Amino acid sequence: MITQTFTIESPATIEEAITSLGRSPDAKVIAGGHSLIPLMKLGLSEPKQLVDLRRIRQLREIKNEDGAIVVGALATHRSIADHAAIRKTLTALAEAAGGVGDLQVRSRGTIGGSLAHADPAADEPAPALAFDATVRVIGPKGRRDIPAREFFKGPFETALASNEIVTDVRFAAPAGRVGSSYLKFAHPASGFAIVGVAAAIALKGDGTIERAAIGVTGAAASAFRSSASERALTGTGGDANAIAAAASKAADGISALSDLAASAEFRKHLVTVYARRAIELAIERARG
Amino acid sequence: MHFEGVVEVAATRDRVWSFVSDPARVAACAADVEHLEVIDATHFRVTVRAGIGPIRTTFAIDAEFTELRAPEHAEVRATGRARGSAVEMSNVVDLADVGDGRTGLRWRAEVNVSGAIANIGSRFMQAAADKTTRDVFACLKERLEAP
Amino acid sequence: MGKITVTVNRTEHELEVKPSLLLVELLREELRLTGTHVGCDTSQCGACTVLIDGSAVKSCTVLAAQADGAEIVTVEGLAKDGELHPIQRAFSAEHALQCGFCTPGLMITAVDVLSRNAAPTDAEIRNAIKGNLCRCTGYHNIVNAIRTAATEMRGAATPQRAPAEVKR
Amino acid sequence: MTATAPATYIGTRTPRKEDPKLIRGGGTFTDDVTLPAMVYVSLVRSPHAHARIRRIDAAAARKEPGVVTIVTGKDAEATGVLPVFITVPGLNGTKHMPLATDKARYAGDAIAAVVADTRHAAKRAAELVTVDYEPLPVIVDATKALETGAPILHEELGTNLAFTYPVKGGDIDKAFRDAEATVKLRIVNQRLIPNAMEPRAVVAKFEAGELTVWSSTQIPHFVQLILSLNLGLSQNKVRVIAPEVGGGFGSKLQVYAEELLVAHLAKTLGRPVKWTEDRREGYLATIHGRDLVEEVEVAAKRDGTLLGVRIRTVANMGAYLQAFAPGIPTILHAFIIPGAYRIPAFDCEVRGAYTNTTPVDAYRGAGRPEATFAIERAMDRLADEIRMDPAELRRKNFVPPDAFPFTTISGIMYDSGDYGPALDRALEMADYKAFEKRRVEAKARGRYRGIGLSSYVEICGLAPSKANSALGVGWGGYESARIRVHPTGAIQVFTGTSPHGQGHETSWAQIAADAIGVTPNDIEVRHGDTFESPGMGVGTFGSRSLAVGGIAVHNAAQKIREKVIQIGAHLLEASPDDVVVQGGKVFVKGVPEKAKAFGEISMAAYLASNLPEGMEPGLEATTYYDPPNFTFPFGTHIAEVEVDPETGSIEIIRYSACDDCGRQINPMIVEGQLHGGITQGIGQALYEAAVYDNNGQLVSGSMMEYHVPNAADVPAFALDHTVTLTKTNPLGVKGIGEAGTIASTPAMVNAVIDALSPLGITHIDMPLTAEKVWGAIRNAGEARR
Repeated sequence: MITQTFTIESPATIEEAITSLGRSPDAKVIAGGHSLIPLMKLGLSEPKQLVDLRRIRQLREIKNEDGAIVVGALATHRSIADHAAIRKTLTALAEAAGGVGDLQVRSRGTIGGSLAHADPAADEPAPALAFDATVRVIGPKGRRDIPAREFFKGPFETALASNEIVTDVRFAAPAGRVGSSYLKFAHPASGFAIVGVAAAIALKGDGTIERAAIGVTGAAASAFRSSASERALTGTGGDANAIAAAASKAADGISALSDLAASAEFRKHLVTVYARRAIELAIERARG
Repeated sequence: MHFEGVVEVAATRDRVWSFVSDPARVAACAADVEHLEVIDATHFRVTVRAGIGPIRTTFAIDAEFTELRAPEHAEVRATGRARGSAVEMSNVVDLADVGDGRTGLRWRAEVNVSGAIANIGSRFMQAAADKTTRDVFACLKERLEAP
Repeated sequence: MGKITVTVNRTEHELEVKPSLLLVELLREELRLTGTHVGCDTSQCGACTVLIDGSAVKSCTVLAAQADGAEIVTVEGLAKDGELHPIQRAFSAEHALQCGFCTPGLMITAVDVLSRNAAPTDAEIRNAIKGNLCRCTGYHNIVNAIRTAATEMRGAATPQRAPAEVKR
Repeated sequence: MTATAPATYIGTRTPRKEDPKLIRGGGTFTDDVTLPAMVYVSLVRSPHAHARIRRIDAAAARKEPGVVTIVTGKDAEATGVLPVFITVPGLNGTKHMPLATDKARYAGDAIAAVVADTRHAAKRAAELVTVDYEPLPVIVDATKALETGAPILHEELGTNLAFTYPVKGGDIDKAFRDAEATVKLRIVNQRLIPNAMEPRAVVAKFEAGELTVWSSTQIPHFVQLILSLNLGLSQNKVRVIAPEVGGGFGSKLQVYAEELLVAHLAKTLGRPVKWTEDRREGYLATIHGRDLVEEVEVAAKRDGTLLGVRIRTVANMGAYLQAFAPGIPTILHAFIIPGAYRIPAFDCEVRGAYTNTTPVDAYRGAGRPEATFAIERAMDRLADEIRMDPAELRRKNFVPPDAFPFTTISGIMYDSGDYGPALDRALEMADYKAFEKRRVEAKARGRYRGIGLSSYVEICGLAPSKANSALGVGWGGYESARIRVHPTGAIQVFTGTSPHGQGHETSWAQIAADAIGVTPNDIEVRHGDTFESPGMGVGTFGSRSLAVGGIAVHNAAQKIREKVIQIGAHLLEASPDDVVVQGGKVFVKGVPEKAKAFGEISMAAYLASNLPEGMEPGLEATTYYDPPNFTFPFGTHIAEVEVDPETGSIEIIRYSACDDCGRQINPMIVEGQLHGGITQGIGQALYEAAVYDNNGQLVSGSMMEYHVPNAADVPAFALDHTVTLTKTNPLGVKGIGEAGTIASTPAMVNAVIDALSPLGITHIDMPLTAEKVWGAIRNAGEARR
């Protein structure tokens, strides 16, 4: 039950949505509503006006554009997880989306909502970081492209201004001998990531690792890239020792979250275990 | 929940004292103040919207300076209410000259949250408390160190 | 208040709704379709699951206003012309329900799953119904029922894999 | 089977009569009941675990549109106190009011009730009620609550000790003097939240002096009784209906504050009133289960022969005693600890403590899972200590089949049992012999594999009324049934049981059909309406329904059959000894072609012009069946698991169970009860825990944190059974509602500990979360270094 009062508008265009959003400082965008509605029920979020994006149908599309896969902000986790091209080339993204909550939540929740909400335990920030995705936003002053690494500012905080709307998330389609994976240790009840690791690996012709990108979610106040692991892995042959050495650095320097579900110590440990497993799987896929 | 920390501010102890003993200025640093009513020298009532990102709720807080020893030691006890929740806080601040016109500020806070937020908000609480604390001191430094 | 049009179990309704009204409240309280239940109100238990445009969603976490223009199927709409849906028959035949409170949501999720995967493995079934909690059955017979329904639906001569009433 | 009727439907997988409406969404649960001019209640609950209520300010709330009235503790005193049906010697009871007046004693204690014309308005207004609390020191831990200087919940008692309950037998000191091996364990049987999928709900209306209450309850007759007594209404003017009830597991085995409040409000306002719990509220205000800390010591000989068991228990009762709470850690726990074993000496003491937490009462198994966990964990520890196979240790100490009837050292008389075959069958199903190979194979894959057993004896069929009385249970343990055969032959069975998923509409129809000589389709079973059923029904809990209520149905049906035969013999001009009822027909043995249809007999009973001399007209029977003893189902469950040593995650590989509940009326329903029960027991072993912080806040306060097992958490279950009929009742039935829960928790934990035993790990507290298992593995590794 929601006891608070608010208005709701369903604009037909993104321009109207921005105007609508700008009308009140207490206005908020609603997409699938799976982050916002639970908070509103608890009285932990009290927008006075909701701007429902559902009629802006082009935001649901997943398409190819100039060699990039452009995922509309309203694409549901389920549509991402089931998308053939994403499964093939952005496997970690498909796996992250396919592991969100449960089937019903994936039917309704969207990537735009998930990134904009920036829950520290959300899944999709990890592949967004690992693939160096770009978050495209539109506001009264026009369009901005925000690299994922600059997007997540802290728990529930992003570079998105309150009068801006995420329109899509752009992933450069990796080429060559590439592979990726997303593995998570899920909260047994909520399904949120206690620790989730996305690994994206590119191999050189000789099989050595050309590029390694490790995105970690759930472990700290916001999702992050594990640069120490990436550096340790790059240039190696991707053998078991190299992977283990790189993975052991995945939690270096982080201030891990600690809550009822897992202590900081356990989270840091899980980061190293899941980093190793995700890297192994990504390399295996890259090798084909 | 227990929080504590030390922060050094490039301002004299008197300036820092006048800041930390002024409910209006501290509250303004912590959250969106919707309403502040100073009842007497040691009692005040404040309504704030606090939280992080979209997670924000309104607290009605009754606060009392239980100790004010200028310019070095202050203690505040506060009780607040939000929808279905209650919060009790006790804060202790100690100031010390550290030379060069700078002041060391040592603080401790005990926060007990009861009701709905404790039942379902544990995921958010640590993050919210960390963020609020960081904000308060960043704000305090900024205001006091401003030329 | 705002006006919305929703099709529920093949019947179109035009309704005035408050922005704060949840879809499950619309179904239960305005339309008196009380087969859809509220078990947790925090989108965990899945008792409120309905099909929106063919996809299983938790109607406690959808505003009625967001359902404007949607086609909704609830448990009351599973049977057609008095003929039970195969999933309903299978739930009874396999003793997949005890108290029956979670059953409508589980059957709706199963209908969605089987509309996209005609021959799921047991592991796929278990993963697909993770968002529907049942405290009575231990899921054993629910998995059996969904497998049985899948077999029956595959065997059906109709080329349609999805139930006829689900618009895609 | 009784001599009088062949089993035609008993023992068959008769499809459930409950299903057609439930699978169409047509079942009416309490919250589905909506009446004209209805108003809605929302409760203001204390956020504080312990606080004095200084002042309640409802002025702002009263101004909220739609508010009808707001009542506080003083206004609601007319509801009277909440009942406790069980007493134990020296019980320190308390006065428990539906709305707290002086203090809030747990977070969630109700302070005020807001009534408004919509649910939303009621909740909004409830949020506007401001209560001035003086927070008091909080005590959450039961052991610490019993120490001097602990904050006292109920000042009038001067202590948090609710009771001390000893059960002793044999010479325990001698047992430990003679012991060649001893083991000692500390067991935390953690607090659980029942999580029936349907939240509680109450609807009441008061019209023309008659109160009708719909409630999601397991015990409608007790609700009726208390409403009548507390509200000063004649019992014939109080009708309580338990419509479809969405699971209970003990959590609806109460007369709750909300039932009294909603009924009181309907009576005083003259409008129908509804209250529906939301889940988070339910986590605070519906009873919790378990929450015992136990010190268990076992004395044995080197060869594994048990000499004695000593156990010291502290039970966390929560802030108040609920309806059956004093009987759970005492009667239902202490007496059953000896389980399947011959134990010469026993010394048990249970202390109950008040704490600033949600009250604790019966949760599926209710005392018996805790007892079984204690003894079955201890058996594994002993097996480890003396290097004996856990299955052999159990077999060695089983009460042998020729010892029945057997009186346990705690003083309970087991009428029957044969524990060896069930153990053997379970071992065979689990391929126990080849297990060590699988352990080695798993180790090669980097995983620890373990197998764990649990052999249990349950005490069911609650209860002989005299035993109840002797034990302090303030009501009889019988059950009632009434069968009404209409003139046309339509048959209705009214039962005093109140099912909420157990399938009584089907099983009772099977029982009655066989006894009468008709088919289950000829019979309608009705339950849960105090204006329809016999005068008193005790209700559905404690795996009692079949062994007590089912027998009442059987006995009533026998009376019908006897009268049908008498009338049939009269009409057929034959001797009653030669007449049979079969397939809805009454005929002389061997002459089925000259049969009278059942409907002709019933019509004759009401036409009443051609009945045997002296026979009353009509065809009805009412019985109250009081069981002569409890029943004692038993069995062995075996779990096999693998542990991922890197993360501590546990995978259940295989689960096998062989149970003996006596005669099975409907094997399909029996299996369903076991599947659900096993899953709940696995939930306790691996996932579930109600966690409080030191401030008395329930931090596992929603399904986001509290992990109710889902479909991916549990495997498919392999089930089999043996059949040892009890002689206690004519059908030889025992009960199966809780067996799964009782057996699976220790089997799971024993399996995990077995998996980790190569590391020297002997104990991990439940729930065995990944982090705890990982921590134990790491500590074991460090200890070895």
